Amino acid sequence: MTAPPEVLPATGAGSLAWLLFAIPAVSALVLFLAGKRANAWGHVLGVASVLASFVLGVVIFVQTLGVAPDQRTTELSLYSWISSGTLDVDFGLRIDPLSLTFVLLITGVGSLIHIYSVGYMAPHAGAEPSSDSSRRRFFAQLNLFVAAMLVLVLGNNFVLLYLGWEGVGLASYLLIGFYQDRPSAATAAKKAFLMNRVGDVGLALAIFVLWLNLGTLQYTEVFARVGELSGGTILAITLLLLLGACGKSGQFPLQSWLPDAMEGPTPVSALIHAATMVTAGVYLIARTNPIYDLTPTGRVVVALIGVVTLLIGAVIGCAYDDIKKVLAYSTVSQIGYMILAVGLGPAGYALGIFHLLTHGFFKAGLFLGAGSVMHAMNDDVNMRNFGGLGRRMPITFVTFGCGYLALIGFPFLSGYFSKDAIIEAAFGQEGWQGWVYGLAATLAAGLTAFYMTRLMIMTFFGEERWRNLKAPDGEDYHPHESPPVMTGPMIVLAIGSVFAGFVLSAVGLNQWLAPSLGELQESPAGVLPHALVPWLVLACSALGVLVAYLVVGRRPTPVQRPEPVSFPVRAARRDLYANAFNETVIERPGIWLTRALVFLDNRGVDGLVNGLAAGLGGGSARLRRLQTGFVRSYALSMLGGSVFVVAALLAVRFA
Amino acid sequence: MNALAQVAPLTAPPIDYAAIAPLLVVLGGACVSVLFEAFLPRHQRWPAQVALSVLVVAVAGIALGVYAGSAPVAGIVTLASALTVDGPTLFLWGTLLVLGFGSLLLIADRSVEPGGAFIASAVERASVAAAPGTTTGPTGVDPEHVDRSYGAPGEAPTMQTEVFPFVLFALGGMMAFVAANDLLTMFVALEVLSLPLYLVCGLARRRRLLSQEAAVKYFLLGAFASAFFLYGLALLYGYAGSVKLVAIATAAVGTPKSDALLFGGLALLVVGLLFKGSVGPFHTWTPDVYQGAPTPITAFMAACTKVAAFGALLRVLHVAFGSTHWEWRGVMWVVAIASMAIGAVLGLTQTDLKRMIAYSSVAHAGFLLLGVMAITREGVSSTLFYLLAYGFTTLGVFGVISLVRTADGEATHLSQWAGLAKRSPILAGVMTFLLLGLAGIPLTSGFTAKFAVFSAALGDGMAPLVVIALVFSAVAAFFYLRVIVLMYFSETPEDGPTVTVPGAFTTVAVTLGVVVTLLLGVAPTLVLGWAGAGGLTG
Amino acid sequence: MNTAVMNTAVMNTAPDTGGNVMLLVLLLLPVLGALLMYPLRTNVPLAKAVAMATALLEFVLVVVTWVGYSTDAASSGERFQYVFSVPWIPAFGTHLAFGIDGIALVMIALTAFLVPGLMLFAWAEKLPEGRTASGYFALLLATQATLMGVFTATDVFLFYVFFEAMLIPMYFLIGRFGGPNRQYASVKFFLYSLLGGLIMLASLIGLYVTSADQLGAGTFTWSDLQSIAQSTPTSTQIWLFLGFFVAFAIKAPLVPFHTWLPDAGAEAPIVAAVLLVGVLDKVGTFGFLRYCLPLFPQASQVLAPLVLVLAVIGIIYGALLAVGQKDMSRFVAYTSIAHFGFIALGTFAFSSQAFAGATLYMVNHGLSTGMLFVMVGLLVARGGSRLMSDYGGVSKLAPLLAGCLLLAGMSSLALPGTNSFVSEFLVLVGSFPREPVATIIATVGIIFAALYILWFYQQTMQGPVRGNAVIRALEAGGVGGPGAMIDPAVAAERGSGFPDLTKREIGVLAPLIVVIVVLGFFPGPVLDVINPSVQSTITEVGLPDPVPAGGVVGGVR
Amino acid sequence: MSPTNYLLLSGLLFTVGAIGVLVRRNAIVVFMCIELMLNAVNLSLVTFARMNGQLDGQVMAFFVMVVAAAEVVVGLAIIMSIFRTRRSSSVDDANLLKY
Repeated sequence: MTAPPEVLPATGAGSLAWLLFAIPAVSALVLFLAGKRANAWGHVLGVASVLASFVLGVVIFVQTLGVAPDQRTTELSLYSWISSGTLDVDFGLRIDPLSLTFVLLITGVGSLIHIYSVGYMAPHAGAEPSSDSSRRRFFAQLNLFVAAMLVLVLGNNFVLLYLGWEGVGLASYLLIGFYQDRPSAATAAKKAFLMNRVGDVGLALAIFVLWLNLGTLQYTEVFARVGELSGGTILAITLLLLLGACGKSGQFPLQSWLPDAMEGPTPVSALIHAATMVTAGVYLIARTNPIYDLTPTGRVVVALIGVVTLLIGAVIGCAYDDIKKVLAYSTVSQIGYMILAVGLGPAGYALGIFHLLTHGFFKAGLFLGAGSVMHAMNDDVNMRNFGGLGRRMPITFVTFGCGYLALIGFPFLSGYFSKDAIIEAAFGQEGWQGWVYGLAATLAAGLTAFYMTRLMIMTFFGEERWRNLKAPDGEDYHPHESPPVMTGPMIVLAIGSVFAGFVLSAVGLNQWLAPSLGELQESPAGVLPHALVPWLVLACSALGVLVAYLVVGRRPTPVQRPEPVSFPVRAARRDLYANAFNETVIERPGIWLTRALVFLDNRGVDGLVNGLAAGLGGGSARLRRLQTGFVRSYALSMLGGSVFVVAALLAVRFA
Repeated sequence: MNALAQVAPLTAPPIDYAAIAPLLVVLGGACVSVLFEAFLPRHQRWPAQVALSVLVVAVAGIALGVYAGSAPVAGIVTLASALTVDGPTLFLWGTLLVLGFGSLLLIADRSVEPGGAFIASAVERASVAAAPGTTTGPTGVDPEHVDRSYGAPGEAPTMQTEVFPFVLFALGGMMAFVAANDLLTMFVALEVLSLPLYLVCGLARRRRLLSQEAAVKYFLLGAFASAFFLYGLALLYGYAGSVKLVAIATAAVGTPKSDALLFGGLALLVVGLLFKGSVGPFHTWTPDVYQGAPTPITAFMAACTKVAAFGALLRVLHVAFGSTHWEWRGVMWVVAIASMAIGAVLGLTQTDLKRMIAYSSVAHAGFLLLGVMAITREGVSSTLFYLLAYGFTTLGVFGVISLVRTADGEATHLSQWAGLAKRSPILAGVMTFLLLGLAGIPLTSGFTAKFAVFSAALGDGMAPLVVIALVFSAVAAFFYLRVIVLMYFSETPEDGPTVTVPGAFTTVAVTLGVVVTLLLGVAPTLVLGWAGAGGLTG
Repeated sequence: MNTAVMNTAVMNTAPDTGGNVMLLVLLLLPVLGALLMYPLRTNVPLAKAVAMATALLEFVLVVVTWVGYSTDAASSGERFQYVFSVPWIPAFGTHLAFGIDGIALVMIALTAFLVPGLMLFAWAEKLPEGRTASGYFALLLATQATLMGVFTATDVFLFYVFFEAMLIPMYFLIGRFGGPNRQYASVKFFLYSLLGGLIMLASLIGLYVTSADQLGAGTFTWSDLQSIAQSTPTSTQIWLFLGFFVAFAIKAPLVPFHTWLPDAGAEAPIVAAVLLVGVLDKVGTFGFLRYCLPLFPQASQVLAPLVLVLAVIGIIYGALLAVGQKDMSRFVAYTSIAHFGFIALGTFAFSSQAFAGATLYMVNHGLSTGMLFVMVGLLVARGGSRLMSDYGGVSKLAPLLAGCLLLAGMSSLALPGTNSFVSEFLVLVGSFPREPVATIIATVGIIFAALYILWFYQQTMQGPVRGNAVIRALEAGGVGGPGAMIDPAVAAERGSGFPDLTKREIGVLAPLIVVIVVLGFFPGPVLDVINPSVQSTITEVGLPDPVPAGGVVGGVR
Repeated sequence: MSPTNYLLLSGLLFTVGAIGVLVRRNAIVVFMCIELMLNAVNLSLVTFARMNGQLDGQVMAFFVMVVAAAEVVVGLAIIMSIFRTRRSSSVDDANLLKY
């Protein structure tokens, strides 16, 4: 690999990079603090702040493009954050192609989703806009998320990464639980936070190991010296980092929070749980590529996690009727692809980021489309109640369709470029790895085509099943197209879904990212020739579409979920028993343990204390009966004492 | 003639009058007090006795102060080597005089209990009950009793004033006790201090039965204990051929006689002293007598008797048995632990305040033993300091107890103290402070004293005992805390006791107790200096 | 007798000439304020005003002290600043000696910062029958005074005196102003702490005797005792250490000495609970750092595994028990037990980061737990019940309150960006080099921290409006209907059954929130003060910092 | 006869007195038993004086007698006073103060 690029101090617009996250952060603060007064204009500020960040990001991007590739990595040290002994954690930013890519994705897609949310979160008809503070609250939390996410990608050391990492976790928690009075939302939020914390432990421990061995946590210094470490240590670090990535990105075995996170408002699902936050794990591994480069074993584990996850996501996605959950499992699966890609090492880092970007477009578009559908359908998410909506909401239909095609890898749409590249690289591996990675990825591509086609058919085609049904809130369904403030962003994202793949590969994303990720190494011809792979994937996807059409499209969809069903479907409907596993192995014993400990503490530890006191008291109550009031018994005790003293003294003397 | 000439001329032993002046003043005052009792008209006795007592104590105090200013550090032995006047003696005398003064104030106060807390006998009580304040003796009552009753017509009833000579004699006995240089003097002093105490215990105006019972118990057990003391004396005499403390110490180093005499004698002697100091398991009289005796007398006993008993114990163990402490220390460990355990544990469930303080006194006796057992200068000085600190705190506590009353007399049952803080915040505050002092919380004398004693003990290699003592301190703290909880955190009962406005005497005594408790906690340097000035002379 | 010469002559290494009286003023000012409460007991508004003025003045003085504290001097080896010393009891070798290092400075700053806010909180509190606010405020000021003393004393004897003395005002605060079970809780608190203190007294005396052996005369001056620490035999050190340790472990508290805390924390009035858990218990961990480690360095190292085991158990055990609690105050108390585990871990990991982290943790825990207790208090003031199940869906009724509660919770679970993260990170990163296993377990503890905080938040704040207390309060309509136990002041101000925060309550919370967030991003000023003193402690322990500037390249130990 | 025998007798008398205190109920008899103990001591003192070839012990015995006489005076007074109230001289009847 090439020598790490020289790190220069940030200049020009780069020195204002702190504004990137400061603007949304201040906006969030204002929205939180201003209270009811800001109800009327809160959303405007929220959108404006993210747009401002986006503009600044573009300016910095353009400035960076203007310099030579080896001078594109800059740092901006703001102040010393945590300093003690030899530990000195800088509050410093690293502006390089990788972070700038993320900045643009976050603020770009973020801006669109903010705009969309203005419509989506608008107070219900009849409500006084200034009295409903939920939209203001929403924008405050969304701004907080953007700020935290930007800190995550811009930080120049692991601790700042951790700050952003947990910061987005908080924002995610708040937004998943946005509908606070829904118990399921609260539970989902809590679950997300907890499973993320499991990952955070990994990240934290990785930081500790790095600190112990290298005495620094700055990316530049760590990457420069990581080669001095022993192989075992490096493997430990990579696995711990991977644990962190699994938590944040919903990878096996920590994937089960992500579908539940769909309890949040749909723009949140689009921004946080599809486009940006959940890809932080990919970012983490890509960012620490100098470490992963040193440990093939670590990379194999990463890739295997990706493979397992992408299969799990694809399989479960086939079974759900909830439109957002299908998309959520699709996200799990697609991130599995990215993790697989970065697990391939130098042959895949850039591909992972590439897929991350295209996925950001089409998955955000899909979620916004789903949100538009829900908006039209009284917030219902059950696809069995939909049907034939394509005619009712044409813009949504078209934009959603673009995203759909991009996702299943329709030729020359963005997914085609990014996903196929990953599958190609996977087949490019040697030996069993090539077969396992490649075949799994191909199989999942087919499954993806199946479930997405199923989703399209159930939602936009076929009979209008909703006509004979009541919505969950008791009203009739009145599907309608969404307002322009919502369709606008959807159109933009649809355009992105269509063209992003082509454009990004044409302009040379790989070269752009090279200063951060190293040169992309073309994978050698592995177990399958490169030329063969696209055809194989295409065939597999087409098969998926066909099966979906045969299974779902050619016969009416029952409104009631069919029961009983075969074991694979049952298993998929129950998330392949991931939740059941968590419940049986962790939750129930945990509750039992807690109760047992409470009992132990009250009766055992405290019981000992109280028992000692009670024992003293009881002993006292008994012993005082010896004070009988009879003078002769007193004399006896005195005599006894005297005999003891005499006997003891003589015994001591003569013994 | 010739024969007469051959008899050596009698040379009276030299007496250092200046040194023993305080003792002489007190004993002389006691004699004068008896004369007052015999010859003064009834209604003049109270003021005269009070004035005399205060005067005696004051003069004795001045004499002590004057002598202490120029006393040789090494101490002197005088009166045919019957008495030793050394640093500890002077300190103990001072302590006894001041505590005695405080107790006399409590005894003399007539405002709390109309007519004072003392009366001579049950029959008189009956006559009072039959005709309070009548001008002439009612029919059917022996005229003699009427004559000895309560003062002139129309006057407030006067109190029984025999108590003053008794207390003065007891005080004199105590002073001789702590200064005694031989066991015989010690025995005589023991009786001089004990006999008046037995009597005054039975003089309570109210709850006569309890009071008399206390007197009987105290007397019988006290006499029993002095028999032990005396037998110990005899054995030691047999061992050493002398009852002088120094002679015993010398004999213990090298004598052909059987050590059985030495240790048997030591054991019995110590038992007699431990009894007086209410050390467990020889404490059995303490709760009953503390409860039954009139409260001012209890205060006197608790404060002064403890000083005297431990002063004597200190002298015996250090001077006569200092060289054999390896033999007796183990046994004393057991006794100390037993005493602390009995006091702390049994105190937990007491329901009568005076009884509770009695058990507290037993526990404190255990703590004091730690200091006594340390055969070092710190051992002596810390014990002396502890005695002073404890005496004042206890004096204050009993002073407060005497103020909380129902129509039936003192309200000593704990339940009657519930919610006292609401009705009388100052009194509750004073009591709380004193109780915290007994518990040994810092910034009270109790803490300084405990610290001194325990550091002396630890310095002499008794670390485990110190830890045990501290644990029992914590246990004992519970019952002090119980009183505080009752006073502050509980609701007042309907028919709760009232708090009497204390008369000047009681006020002074309680204030003395509080101020000394505070001062010795905050700035004990001066007193520590006195306590450490000069060791025991033997 | 005037010729008395004590054979225990006094060591004269401590300056006996007085010195800077600032700390003395800090100590005496609250005492004065507390005493003033007595004559003002009939004029409650004036008494409150005077108490508040005293607390504010104290805060200003502490700020002045902070400004005057020189980190340069501390870095160059000046162990204490603002030194004041006069002999107290020469016979015992004690001095009235005061002085602060960075660690003590941040603790007194925390105390002075919290007290005015707590007074504001207690301003309109409904007190039990027959109790007056002047007594309440007097006890608060008295507690503050003893805390000032305990942190600034540089004479071990004097420290002990304050250590015990601080029990008394707290005892009365709990016993007189506490909840239904206050008698039991206060007595338990007092006796438990007293027992610990007395065991420490044994060690204290032992230390004195040891110093007399080594120096020829007993002393309690901290620096003298520290100077002989390395030459004291390890076996002696162990015994002495254990005495101190038991006292501090009870105070801190570490499992298994913790059971008094849930009772005391739950039954104490909120302000007392904040002071108790937020500051007073820190005396235990402060004691570890100031007394156990420097005075018994070898023993500390020998026994560190024992403490670490207790610390780690505490982290997990406290967290799991917190999850199982039904009473909100007990819940907060158990979370504190878990946090104290972190502090103990950092303290016995012997690295500058861990020490600094532990110290900062003491401050941060005071702030975050203090705020959590205040939030519980605000809930109880509205609902009149401490049971978690009596509340539900409060965020719907009082979003501001819910938000503050969440922030307090986030600070408690050490979310980055809040104050606690910095300290928890420092503790863990500093402990890892020497104690990897304990650190890993402790790090797992952060999952549990999230669990109990979010569980609590979900129970009380999220979901539909429910719970007996909330429903009853709503039905009562805020005007004190039958059975309503709502703080009348709260109800009157808003007229709603379950009102959101009032202006006064915002006034209580705002400073806490600001400090919690600001210290999350800018801990520098506090760390700058702490670091030099931590370095001194490292030197006194005599172990090198485990991670040199370049790290320990080569792999995990 | 060996002086040791006197000492043994003295010890015996002392023990008899002590046991008497324990077993007898009448206050006067209890008191007499205590006097017996004192006189046992006197016997010891005199014997030791003889053994040591001194007079001191015999002088001490006189001291003890005087003290004992004083004790009798006080003791009888107390016992009389409680007898007058209670009309009983049994020590077991005085049993109000206990526990």
